[in-house]
Amino acid sequence: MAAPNLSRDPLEPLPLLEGKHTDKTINDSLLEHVWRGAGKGWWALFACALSALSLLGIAIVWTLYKGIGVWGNNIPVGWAFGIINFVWWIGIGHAGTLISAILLLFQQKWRTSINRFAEAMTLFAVICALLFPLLHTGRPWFAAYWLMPYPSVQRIWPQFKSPLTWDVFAVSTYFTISLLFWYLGLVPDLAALRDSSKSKTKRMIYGLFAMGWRGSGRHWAEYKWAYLLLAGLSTPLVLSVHTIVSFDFAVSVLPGWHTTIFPPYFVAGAVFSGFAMVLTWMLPAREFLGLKHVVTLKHLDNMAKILLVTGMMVTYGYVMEHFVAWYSGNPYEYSEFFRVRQHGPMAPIYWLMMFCNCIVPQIFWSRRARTNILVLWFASILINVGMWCERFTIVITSLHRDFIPSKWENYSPTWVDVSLFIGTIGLFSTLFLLFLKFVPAVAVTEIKELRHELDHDPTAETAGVTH
Amino acid sequence: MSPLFRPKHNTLAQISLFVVAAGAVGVPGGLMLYARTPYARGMQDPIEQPLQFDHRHHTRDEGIDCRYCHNTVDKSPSAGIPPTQLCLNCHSQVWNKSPLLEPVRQSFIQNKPLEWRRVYKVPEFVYFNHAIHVNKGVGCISCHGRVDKMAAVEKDTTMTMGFCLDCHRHPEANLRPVSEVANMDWKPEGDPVDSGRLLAAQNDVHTRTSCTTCHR
Amino acid sequence: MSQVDAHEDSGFVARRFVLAEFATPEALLAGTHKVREAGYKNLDTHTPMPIHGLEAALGLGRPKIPLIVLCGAIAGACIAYAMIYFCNVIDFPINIGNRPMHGPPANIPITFELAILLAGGSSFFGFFTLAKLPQPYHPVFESEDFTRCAVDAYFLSVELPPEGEADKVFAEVQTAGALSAELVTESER
Amino acid sequence: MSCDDNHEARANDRVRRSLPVVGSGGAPAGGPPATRKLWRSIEERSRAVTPGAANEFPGGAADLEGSSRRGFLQLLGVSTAVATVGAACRKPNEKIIPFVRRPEELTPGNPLHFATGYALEGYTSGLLVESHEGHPTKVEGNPAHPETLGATTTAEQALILGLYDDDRAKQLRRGATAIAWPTFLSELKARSASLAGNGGAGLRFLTGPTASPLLADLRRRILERFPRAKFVSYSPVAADGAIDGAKLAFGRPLMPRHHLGPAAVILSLDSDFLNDGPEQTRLSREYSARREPSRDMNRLYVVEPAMTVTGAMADHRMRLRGGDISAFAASLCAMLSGRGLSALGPVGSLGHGAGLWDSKWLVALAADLEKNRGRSLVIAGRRQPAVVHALAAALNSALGNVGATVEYGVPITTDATAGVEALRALVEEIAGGAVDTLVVTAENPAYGAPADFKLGQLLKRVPNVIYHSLYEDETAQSCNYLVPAAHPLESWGDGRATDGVVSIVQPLVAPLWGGKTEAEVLSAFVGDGEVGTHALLRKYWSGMSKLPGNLAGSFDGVWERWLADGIVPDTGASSEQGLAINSQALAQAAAPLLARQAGQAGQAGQGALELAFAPDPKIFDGRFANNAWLQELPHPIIKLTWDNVAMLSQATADRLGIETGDILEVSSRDRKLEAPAMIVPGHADDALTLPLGYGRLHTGHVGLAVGFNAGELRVSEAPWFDRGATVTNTGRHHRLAITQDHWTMAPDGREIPPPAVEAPLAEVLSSGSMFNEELEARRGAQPTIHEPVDYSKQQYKWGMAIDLNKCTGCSACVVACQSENNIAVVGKDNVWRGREMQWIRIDRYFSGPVDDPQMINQPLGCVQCETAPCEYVCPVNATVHSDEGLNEMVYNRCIGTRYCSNNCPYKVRRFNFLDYTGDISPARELGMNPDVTVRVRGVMEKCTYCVQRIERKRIATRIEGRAIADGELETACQQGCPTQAITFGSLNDASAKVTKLHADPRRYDLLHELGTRPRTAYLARVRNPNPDLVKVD
Repeated sequence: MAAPNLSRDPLEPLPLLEGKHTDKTINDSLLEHVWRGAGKGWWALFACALSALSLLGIAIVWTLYKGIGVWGNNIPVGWAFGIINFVWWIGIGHAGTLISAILLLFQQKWRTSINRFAEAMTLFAVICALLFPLLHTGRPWFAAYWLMPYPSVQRIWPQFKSPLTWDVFAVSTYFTISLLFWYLGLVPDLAALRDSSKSKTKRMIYGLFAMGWRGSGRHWAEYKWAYLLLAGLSTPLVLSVHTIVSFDFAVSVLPGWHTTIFPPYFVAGAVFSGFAMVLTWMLPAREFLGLKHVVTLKHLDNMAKILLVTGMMVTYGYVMEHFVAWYSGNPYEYSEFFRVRQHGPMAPIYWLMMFCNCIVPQIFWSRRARTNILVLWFASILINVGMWCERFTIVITSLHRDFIPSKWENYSPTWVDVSLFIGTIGLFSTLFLLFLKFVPAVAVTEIKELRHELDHDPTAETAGVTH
Repeated sequence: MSPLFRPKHNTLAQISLFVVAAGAVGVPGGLMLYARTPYARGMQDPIEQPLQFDHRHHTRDEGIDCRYCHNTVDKSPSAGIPPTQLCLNCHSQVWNKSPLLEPVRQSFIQNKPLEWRRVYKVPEFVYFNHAIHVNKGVGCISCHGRVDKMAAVEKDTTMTMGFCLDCHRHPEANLRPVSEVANMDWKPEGDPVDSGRLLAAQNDVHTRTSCTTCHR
Repeated sequence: MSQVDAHEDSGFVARRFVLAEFATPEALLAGTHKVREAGYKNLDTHTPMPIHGLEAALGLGRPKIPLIVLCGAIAGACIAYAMIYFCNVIDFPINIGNRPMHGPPANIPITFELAILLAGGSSFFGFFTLAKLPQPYHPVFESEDFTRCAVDAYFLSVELPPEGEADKVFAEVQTAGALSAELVTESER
Repeated sequence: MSCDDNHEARANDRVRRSLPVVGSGGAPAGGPPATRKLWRSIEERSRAVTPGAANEFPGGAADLEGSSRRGFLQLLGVSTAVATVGAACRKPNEKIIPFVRRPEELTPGNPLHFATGYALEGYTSGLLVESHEGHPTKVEGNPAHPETLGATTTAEQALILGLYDDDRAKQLRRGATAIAWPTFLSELKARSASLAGNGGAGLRFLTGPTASPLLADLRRRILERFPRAKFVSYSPVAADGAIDGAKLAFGRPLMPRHHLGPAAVILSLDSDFLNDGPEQTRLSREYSARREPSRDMNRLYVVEPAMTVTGAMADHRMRLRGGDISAFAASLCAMLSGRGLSALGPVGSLGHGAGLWDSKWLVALAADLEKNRGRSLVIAGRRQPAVVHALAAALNSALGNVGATVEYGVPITTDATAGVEALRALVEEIAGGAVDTLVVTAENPAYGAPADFKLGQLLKRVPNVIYHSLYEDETAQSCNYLVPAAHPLESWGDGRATDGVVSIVQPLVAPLWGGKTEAEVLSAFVGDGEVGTHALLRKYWSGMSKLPGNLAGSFDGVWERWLADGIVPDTGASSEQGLAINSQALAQAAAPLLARQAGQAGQAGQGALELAFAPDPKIFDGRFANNAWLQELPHPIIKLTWDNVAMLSQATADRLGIETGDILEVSSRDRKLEAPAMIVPGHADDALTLPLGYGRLHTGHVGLAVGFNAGELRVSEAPWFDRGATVTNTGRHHRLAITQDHWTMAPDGREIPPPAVEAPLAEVLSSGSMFNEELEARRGAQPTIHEPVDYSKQQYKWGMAIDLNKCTGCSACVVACQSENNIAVVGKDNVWRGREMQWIRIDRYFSGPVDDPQMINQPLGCVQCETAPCEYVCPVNATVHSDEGLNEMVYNRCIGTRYCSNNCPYKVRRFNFLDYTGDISPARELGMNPDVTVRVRGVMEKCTYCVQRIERKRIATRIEGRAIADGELETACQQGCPTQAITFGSLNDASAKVTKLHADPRRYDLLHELGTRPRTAYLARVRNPNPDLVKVD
């Protein structure tokens, strides 16, 4: 895998697009994996994903049937795996929006090869996340609609000062916008699929979703703006969503939660974990779907750099938390950060988090590491683990030791907790595999556009490198 | 090879879009409206009792005060369903041969209670107290309607939390002299709200809307 | 043309387009300019990707989407804040742990989110409304070649006036550098 | 109308079951129907019973009542449709069932109160029971009763759950065949006829200790008919030592009664008088009454092997193995006679055992006692042998305390003693085959009797064993007749308190499962089996030559007054005057006993352990083993639920390599037992405390196989303390459901303001002291950006004050709250996970060295913060503030995000993680408080200052057009508290007690630094150390 970049002079900038292409070649090469029948590998993965998904089903049914008590939660640990997974998945989702929206605004050309992929990931991650806020309530059947401000016969409304109410709006908005954004970007490609389908039924189906797109110049004129504005809106949205998620904690009085640094630190963490997750999926996809010419080492290199940067932001967050805990002179805070987290029953998780999130990214100072597929892949997985541990530390470690020692309890998860976590990974994988099967993993139209720009603007390459 | 779709599909597409949109708005809206219909609230639906008891006859024709039978209404949370014994206070004298009253006599002789069918029910987490309302001059009619005009009693008010709140926020219109609570024909002189204000002062009415007033 | 006559009986007037294919986006751009200068209205292009400068070539005005989105954003913010204010201050004020009934800072998140939601929504739905999509059928789909429009073909379509002569248009697009051109006619059902 | 059903059946929404009729049970046709009497308030009692007042119950009222009681049958004998919550069901498809004849005193929807009594260990305390439409729902103490003074113990509070226990024995049986009561009676008639032949030579009665005049009378009549029959009283936890001790000291069996009112210095020799024994409720009140920080605050010295509630309250506590306490007492005598207490005579020269304790401590104690002659008290515990009680008696009389802080009277129990020795004779008779018919009314003797008696097997040898019991327990397994007992709340009866005052026990409800009273069983032997207890009782009392209180009027009038008041006036026992210690005799008798003790003490040298058996503070001797409230109640010291453990000291544990949770194999006198260990601060070294009452093999499903049966190691010659045991660590581990794992206030060494504050008296009294300054900083307003809501305009501003100086941690409040608020029981596994439900948590903290620490309790329910952190995080307005500043919890609105609990700094919110109330028996549902919603799964709950009581009282007073007076409204915890540590009232009432306490210099707010403005204030605990013992370092 490392072969190509060894043969190349390391100082020469990596290309955005490998080889010479025409619209046709791009079109066919990128749609190829859709037309190619599902291979053994795909089916194998799909089988695993489905079994994990069924585990999710069982866990959910059991939870609804018996009650939240089948989880490990207790008093004081009122929130546990449910909220950890929620925050973790939401965070993962953010990379997608960031790549497709923010990089678009900054006109980062290298974005185009990976944005479709990332947006899809956002969508699926948010779906996984959405499960938990509802499931973790004691009475989901009421939570489902009492959280909505509708005129009820009881004349009572939601309580708008609660971060959970903010969450409802933030997360649902986030999901809706991501969906619209993703679909809008997909429409021209669906048309392409329609037009290059061999069988009539496929053309029908894709045609249905393409909604009669005919690449009209009048449409493109509005389309470009609609897409750009959605991107422009998603950017503050993605920042606000994780800010609001962080409010769930920051707004409380709990030592370890009650911190002003949370919003930026959560967003950085989100991007960090999100990029890691993109890499975790992109690397194999790139291998097996023959996308190497569009998702080049340059892209991997850039993403590794982003991991390094966000990783250090997160580290800074940790440092500040501890500094403030010490500097504020608040005995509860101090104890939380310097005694409970480091020496308490949950300390191993804390140290694992520190290793994965602060130490691991440092390898990306080396370009060799940045362009070595295996290193990248393992690092990305470690970072996902690390970020999960971060949420564990924030949620559970803070809760299980708070103000009054007489009500300190330990926490241990049950099989349902674990199944729910594995299950959501199954759900995510299932959706992702289906996505890879039925729509192009790369934005065909935009690649065509990119190709033309590259052909006519030799500086574009270097422009692509710098950011 | 002809195009995938024909012109008719355009209209089809538009119609289906409209249906989806209409559904998205209509279904929740419809449910909210339904919840407010008398049907959903079980109103306007006279409930047949096992025994042909006619409130019209007893209250209007005979002029019996509600509190003669529902005699714990002013001292207990519950208004009280009269024991069979009470029926027989009169009916051992009057109509003591009437076949209509056979169930009552049987009940007393066999010591088996009459099983009435419930008309009003508040959920088990709602603690309504008749005594305080009656003692502060809220008339029976305010919640139970013109029982003296019902052959078979029917639910007259929605009994939603909103219904309770309205009165607890602005009780004036439903207040009357304590002596008149059972009076079905009482009408305030002049504007009900103005006279209500006076009565509120007289009866020392302090309605509360704190949750624990009703939920404990 | 017999087809067309048949339609005329039923009072249905079929729209007719001349669909000219160009080799490259640049050719299309130039061609479009030419044909438009020749005084043809109702031009449209069909390309697999957006091409810089086509708006000008087609003589389109400023796009309307931005304005729509702005309205959506403002509406969202107003609705959100008004809703919160109504619920917690006017309709059912409750003492929530001594917090003020109207706490502006607490209202920011929802106000912001709803603004985004409506703005995004109006951008998405606004576009489809303006583009009159979904529109599964359009006369240009009658062309065999048009199946390449989303892949790698660059078309210019010229709608003919009811009595317009197709041949003149063919000549025009030829001179404008089209590779090929064909006449497509709307079918009734 | 809606409410008839709500109020009658809210708690039992699902099903309604028929309640049998009071009085109808066993009352023959024509026999006088049972009439109960409502409890009357004090002022009402003071009214003389005039013919006018008698009209309250007009002529023939009895008949009407008798029949109306039957009304309950109809009222409740109906199943209603399942009440789906809210408007889910469009039309309520339900029946409303009125009375046929409504009882006079009953207003559907309003509760009634009846005075009754409950006998434990033979002594009857006065209770006041609340009843809703014929089902009792709540037990309170009878304020008019001299022993309870309106308060209760945990066991009394838990009676309600015991009454509705679906596991109770329900079927009268011979062997395995069910028989009817009349059948039983006729069989018994035949048998007793044959027994009467030889004067009942083979007839024996094994009863529990009792002071019931009726039972005494029945015994008299039985012995008349069967002159050669014998009665034996036995209780596994009998306090014989006191009576035998008095015998040693004064030459005849006498029973001490203690008075802490005048006591300035109290020495407890292994006596847990604040949480054990028939005097505990009164003594707790008297003790706490003198804990006000002032010059005449009392001082408590405790010498005991394991930390107890009393030890936790001590100003000076010495841990000493149970067997060494006699030596300590003797040395104290020596020390005092050395200081010129000549009255002790030769007793003063018995002292030895020095070296076992810090002599400085002993000196200081002696000095303190000597300084307070006539104002001090030495009190010995039930586990201590006669000699210790004798020495205590000697000390008290020498110190001139007799008559002041302690008085001695003739034992009021029918049998003076009820311990091992009494039982031994019977056991030998049975072994000798001399017993043909054995009637057992004692509490499960096969389980409770010493292991070496093997009573279980022996009973099988007796041809006829008639066992009268609440449960199918261990004893029931080896008896051929089982007579299900009527629960105390189902029974007519009488009994006497320690001061002899008689209470008439009246039933709250007819036996749910046809249980019979002890009197009914005994009366069968004199042919009165059909009469019924009520008739027997009336017959007995009306037959008395001179009615107590020599009242005017008919017996009916007098009787009704007794029932109404809950006590029979002028029945108090007189105390012996002019008692003198026979010092010579005592010294002679004591010497050998002390020597034996010392001999045993010698063995301890070889690392042998002392086993100390103890009645369990929760389930006592095991009779409450099937009571889930008590099983789940955290142990007052070790906070353990659903288990018992072998307690030992840190040092001993280290020496033996044991950690908490390890399963030990304890062997003693070649008997073996496996028990989980727990290290308990302040436990005596080289000793093992084994709580009794657990490890039940036959009882209801709740108590079955919970913990281990310490009784297996308990032998007749050493029923309480036994030396020479050895333990080995099996290496296996037992999961203990402990609700508070940490000992100190800062387990991780954090420097925080201590949650529970205490200080020595001196500091409290000096105004400028550091202590007072610290407290000053922990109350009053905190800076805030929000203008605090002004509650002063409201009619009421509810607030609470909890005096840590009075709280003994007895946990009566916890159970009272559980009963009042329908709090669910969650079971061991859920407690282990940290999901216990009790709304009140009694936080227990140790301070000082682990081997000899001090302990402090802090009851903590919701403190009703004015700026509640829980409220602003709830997304659905399910927890909000009331206009009077209550932190309301609206169960039916809650969706269960648990955010409120996360954000509650006090962690006093409880969550229904599972459907805890789904599987409760229909019978249990009858005992639910209909004024409180039964919470469903997935809902948060917490203390609301008993808002249901507030609202009821508010409505009642508003109808009367007046305000709620201070003290008129009590929360359940406050009402149950024996020491009145909890005060509740309106802070807008300047004259209210709670307002004064909020202004007390000892007042502080928990977590004040968070600015939550809690409505519950705490008053710092004050210790009163002996200046001579205060370490100067």
